[in-house]
Amino acid sequence: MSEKKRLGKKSIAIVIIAVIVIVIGSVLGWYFMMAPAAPRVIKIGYSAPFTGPAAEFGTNGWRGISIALEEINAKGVYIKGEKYTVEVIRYDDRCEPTEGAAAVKKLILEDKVIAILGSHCSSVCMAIAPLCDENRIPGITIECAADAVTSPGHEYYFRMRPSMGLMAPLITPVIIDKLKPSKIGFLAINDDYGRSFVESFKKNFEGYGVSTVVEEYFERGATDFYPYLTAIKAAKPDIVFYVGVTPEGALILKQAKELGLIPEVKFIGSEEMGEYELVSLAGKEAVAGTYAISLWAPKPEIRELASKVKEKFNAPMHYAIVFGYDALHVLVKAIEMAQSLDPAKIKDALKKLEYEGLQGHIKFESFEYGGKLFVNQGRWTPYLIRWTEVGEKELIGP
Amino acid sequence: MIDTIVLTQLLNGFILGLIYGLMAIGLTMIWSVTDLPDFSQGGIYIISAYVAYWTITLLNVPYFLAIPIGALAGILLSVAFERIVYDRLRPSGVLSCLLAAIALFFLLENAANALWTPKAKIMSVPETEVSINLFGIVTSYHRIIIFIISVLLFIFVHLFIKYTKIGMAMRAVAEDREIAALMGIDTSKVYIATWALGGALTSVAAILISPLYAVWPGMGTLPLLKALVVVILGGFGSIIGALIGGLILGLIETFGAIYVSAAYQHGFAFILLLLTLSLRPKGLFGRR
Amino acid sequence: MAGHNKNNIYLKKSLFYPRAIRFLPIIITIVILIMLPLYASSYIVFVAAIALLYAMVAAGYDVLLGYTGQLSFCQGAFYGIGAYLSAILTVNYGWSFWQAMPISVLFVGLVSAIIGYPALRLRGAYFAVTTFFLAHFVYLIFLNEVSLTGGPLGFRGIRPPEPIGPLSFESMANGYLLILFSFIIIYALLRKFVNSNVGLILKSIEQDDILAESMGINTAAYKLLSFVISAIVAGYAGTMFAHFFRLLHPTTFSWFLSEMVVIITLVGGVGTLIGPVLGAGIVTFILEFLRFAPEIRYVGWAIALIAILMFEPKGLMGLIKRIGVR
Amino acid sequence: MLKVTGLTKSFGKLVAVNNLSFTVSEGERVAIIGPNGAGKTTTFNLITGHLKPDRGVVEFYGKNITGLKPYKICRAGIGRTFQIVRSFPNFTVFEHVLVGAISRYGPRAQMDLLKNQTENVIQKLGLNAKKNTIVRNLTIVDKKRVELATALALKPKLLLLDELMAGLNPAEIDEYIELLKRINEEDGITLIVVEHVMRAVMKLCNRIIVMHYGKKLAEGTPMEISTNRDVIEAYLGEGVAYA
Repeated sequence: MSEKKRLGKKSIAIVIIAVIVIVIGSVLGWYFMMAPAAPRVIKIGYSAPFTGPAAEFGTNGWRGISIALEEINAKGVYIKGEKYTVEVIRYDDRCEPTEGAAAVKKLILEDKVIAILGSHCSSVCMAIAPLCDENRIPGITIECAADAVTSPGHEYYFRMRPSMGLMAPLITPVIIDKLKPSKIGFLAINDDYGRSFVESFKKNFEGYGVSTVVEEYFERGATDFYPYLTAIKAAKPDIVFYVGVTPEGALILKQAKELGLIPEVKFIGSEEMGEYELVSLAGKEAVAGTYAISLWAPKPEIRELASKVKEKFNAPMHYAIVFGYDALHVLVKAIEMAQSLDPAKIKDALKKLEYEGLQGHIKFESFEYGGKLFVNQGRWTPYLIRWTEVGEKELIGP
Repeated sequence: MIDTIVLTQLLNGFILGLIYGLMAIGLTMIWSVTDLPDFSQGGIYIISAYVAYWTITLLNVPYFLAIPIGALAGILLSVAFERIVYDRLRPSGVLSCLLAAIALFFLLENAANALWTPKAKIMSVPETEVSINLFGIVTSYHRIIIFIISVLLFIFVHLFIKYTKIGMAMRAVAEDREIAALMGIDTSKVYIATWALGGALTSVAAILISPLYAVWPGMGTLPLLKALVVVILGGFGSIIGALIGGLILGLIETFGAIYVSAAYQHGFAFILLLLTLSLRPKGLFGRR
Repeated sequence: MAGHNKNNIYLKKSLFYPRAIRFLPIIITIVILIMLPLYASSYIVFVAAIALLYAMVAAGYDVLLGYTGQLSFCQGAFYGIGAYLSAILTVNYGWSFWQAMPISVLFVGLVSAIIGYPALRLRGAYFAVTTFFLAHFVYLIFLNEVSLTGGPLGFRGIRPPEPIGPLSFESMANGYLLILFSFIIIYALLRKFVNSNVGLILKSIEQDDILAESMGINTAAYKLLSFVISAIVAGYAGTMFAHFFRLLHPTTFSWFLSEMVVIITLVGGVGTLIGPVLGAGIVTFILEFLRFAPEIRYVGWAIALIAILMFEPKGLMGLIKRIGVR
Repeated sequence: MLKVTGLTKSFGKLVAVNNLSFTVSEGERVAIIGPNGAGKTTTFNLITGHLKPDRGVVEFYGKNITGLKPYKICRAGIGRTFQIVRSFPNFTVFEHVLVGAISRYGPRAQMDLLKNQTENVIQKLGLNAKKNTIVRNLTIVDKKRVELATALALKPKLLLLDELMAGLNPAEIDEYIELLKRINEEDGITLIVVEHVMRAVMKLCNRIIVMHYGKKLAEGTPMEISTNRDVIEAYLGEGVAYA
């Protein structure tokens, strides 16, 4: 075998591999693009973290959406008299911006969805919002909290829940009125969610003359809170906002109880801590008597959804389920209002519609607040709840 | 008031150090005998915690019985990896073994996430969560159990390595694999024993710490990294080194988090590593 | 040349092999890639751009791992430093990209030299573990220095590179083409470097650094050189990423990225430079292909990786060589 | 040329080299002999910097090179081969020797200077036929030859050869002796050889140093050494030493 033939063979092998990779890539792309639109199906895209540290949000969001999907497809969606069924395509974005961008681009360009649901992590939402504008496809975030997602806003990107910056002014008067604190402290997760929570609440409480005495941040997935709780104990605040996901919240309460901080100091949890999961993780005694800002009040229709979730997924109620459920319903209502599959018309319908969601009264407005212009932002007042000894939610205000 | 906090933190740091030490012994044995910093132990740490969690919740087996069951799972997994993956890859060098270890860790972490959903599970062990006041220090009964079990394990492993036949064979292979083989030591049997020991220690560490913290797919990464630092700090292949190194890291992290900065809590391990490698690369008790 | 010799495998730089045939496959691939934005959707262009960035970092990394035999886990950190520094310089200090990029790349080179010098005295696995920690420490800095990097709130509003004459990089396609051309240039430079005498010295260090040292080669200096080179390439790719994606967040630069670069280099084939490039293509393709199964995407991927490691430790290029030689 | 004074190195309790002193002048062909474990290879490693001596000084052309990094000592002009052959397995013979040339003239040297340097070393050692063979596929003897060639490509002034002749048949030994003589006379390279093959030592070297348990037992011409009582006693064991 002379060298010439052997070298030729090797290069040809390389080019075969390279060409195969390129051909498969484009053929697949081509196939997706040309996929004949199945008769009368409304394709909706959903990008959420199904792996990585925030995987729990994606899983819960998907539960809410799939229950809503069943209800919608049972009735069917009627546009100009024709019955459509809805199909939701979901991709994992691992709570990381480049993955989210790739997922949404694939949904819009390959799967030809007419609207996007997602995502959950603010960093991913910030990557998705401009894509919705660029491709003129309406998108609704499930639960991103940071203000920056809708201010500066994007014409095609909507948010139902009040952003962190908006929650503080809405709930602070309720807390001042019901709990009358003079010194407050914060123990928050060190990410966009935690940082914007502390920043906005600190500003609002200063407005009412209540000073912040201690501010501690911990890493996502942290489990040892003794150092932070010891620092908080030394600062002696009246109430402490603890901000994170329920497992962290449960550990904080258990470890705070161990250090004797509870019941001496009133603990108010971020919206995560208004979920039954906190009770199941921390146990009734650790949770009893603590407060939480909750995104849903114990209303009858939510109990009905909770039972469906229990029966279908054997999982406790979680606000991401409520948001997923509301998001799909709001989107379908907009499609029915617009009576068309044209994304631009759906966007306009979304801007005009009002919807009585499980979370609260949903209306997308554009308004000025605290020097920031919000676009397509929902503005209902969150609820202050107190956990009873029996592990039930008791509505304190508004 | 202040000193009780310091005392509590001292105990917490001590307990944390023991956990790092436990895992570090397993790693230091595997690393010295087989020249492989076994990242897959991080995966075994996760799976054994889940096994213990499920045996407690589904089969409502008491916590103390769950420890050996979890440890058994760790041993089986550890030995399975050795026989199936590492044994085949050894001829193509440590590089491929190291990458296989990382891939296995990656696989176990994602498998746990896919199988048992990412939601963190708290291993509630009522009998041991009773908080007691030990001359001023507010601590839980469980931490005392961790203390007792880990010290017993340290002694057992120390004796096992020093006086049993397998233990000596392990040390011989750690010194020099070729010569040990020449002297008639069946290296593959020694590898299996080392991996079994490593797997067992990693699982016990995981199961002991789970009730204090939580069981979730991402729980393996940081303890694995910290244990690797402890192995280097304590000295390659030395049991006492792993224990002392673990305690040092545990205490530095706990006190560092309060007095220096909580955000960089996990960064201290890195600084400790840099100091060790520049001042005393062979570690406190290392020989090589 | 004494007569034809049976066990003569092949001459690397043989003289009588016609240049054209040897470069034909590479030219075809490049043409296909240049035409990509015309016939493919912006999803495929976006994924291809990210894959090219991975390929760039992996090729640079192969100089360190494949040619000098040093396993390091901090490429993600250098990629991140390049990205954040160039973003900070352009957004906060109003520099133009063409000023910020070289400075960021130099800074990354400097940082890698300062870290590399003490770290490279370590042997094999010790070095790997130290770089693993370094990457995590840099990630902590990205996450906690909120004033500098925007921390978890992310770093937004990064402008694409300023246009050169008529050529503006505003659109996705042009951004992709800029990445493609810089990849080609960097790959050519690396190929020239690897085939040079210095490349030969690096390969000698990879095979037996004690013999290399006793042959008068300052192994420490050359290891540092290859460490800095791989860092500089990663830093450059970071600056490209920052101005292509225009949003930075610490999670993008966690050790997951460093691990991915190592996996790509190995799947492609260590010590062949073209291997990691193909590896980047294959890995990105598999992960994008598995998108339809969100939960088990990475489980499937990890199993595939272990299978590759078990059956073809030399990676893709090992496979090709085996096909080629038989 | 090379002056070693009071060289001492112990590993824990074992004293491998004990207060060894000797000098080697330019052009000499010196052999170091002694039973296994006498500290011969350790002495080499101490000179080339692979081991740091506990005490003692190594001077090369008057310059103190004790404890310098191996690559600095090599650059000063001391090449070596190893007792257990070391090589770059994946290189071709040509590339293997080229590394020596590159290290000598620096990577930026002219390619053709490096090429013909490598060519004539390969020519001199008769490796031409195997120029493009991958070193991994060579026999041990050829590998040793490649290792020697690479050391020669460095154009050293002094060459330390550690049991080069081990495992060769008589014909190959004679061939090597001629080769080493030519290198010594034509290229003026001083040789220090550690050998067990007495035939080679006697034929090749003009001076012999005998080491025993790390100490210098005797030094002198081949004739003197072969009749030296202590040497015979050390070699053939006590009780047998009679003239």
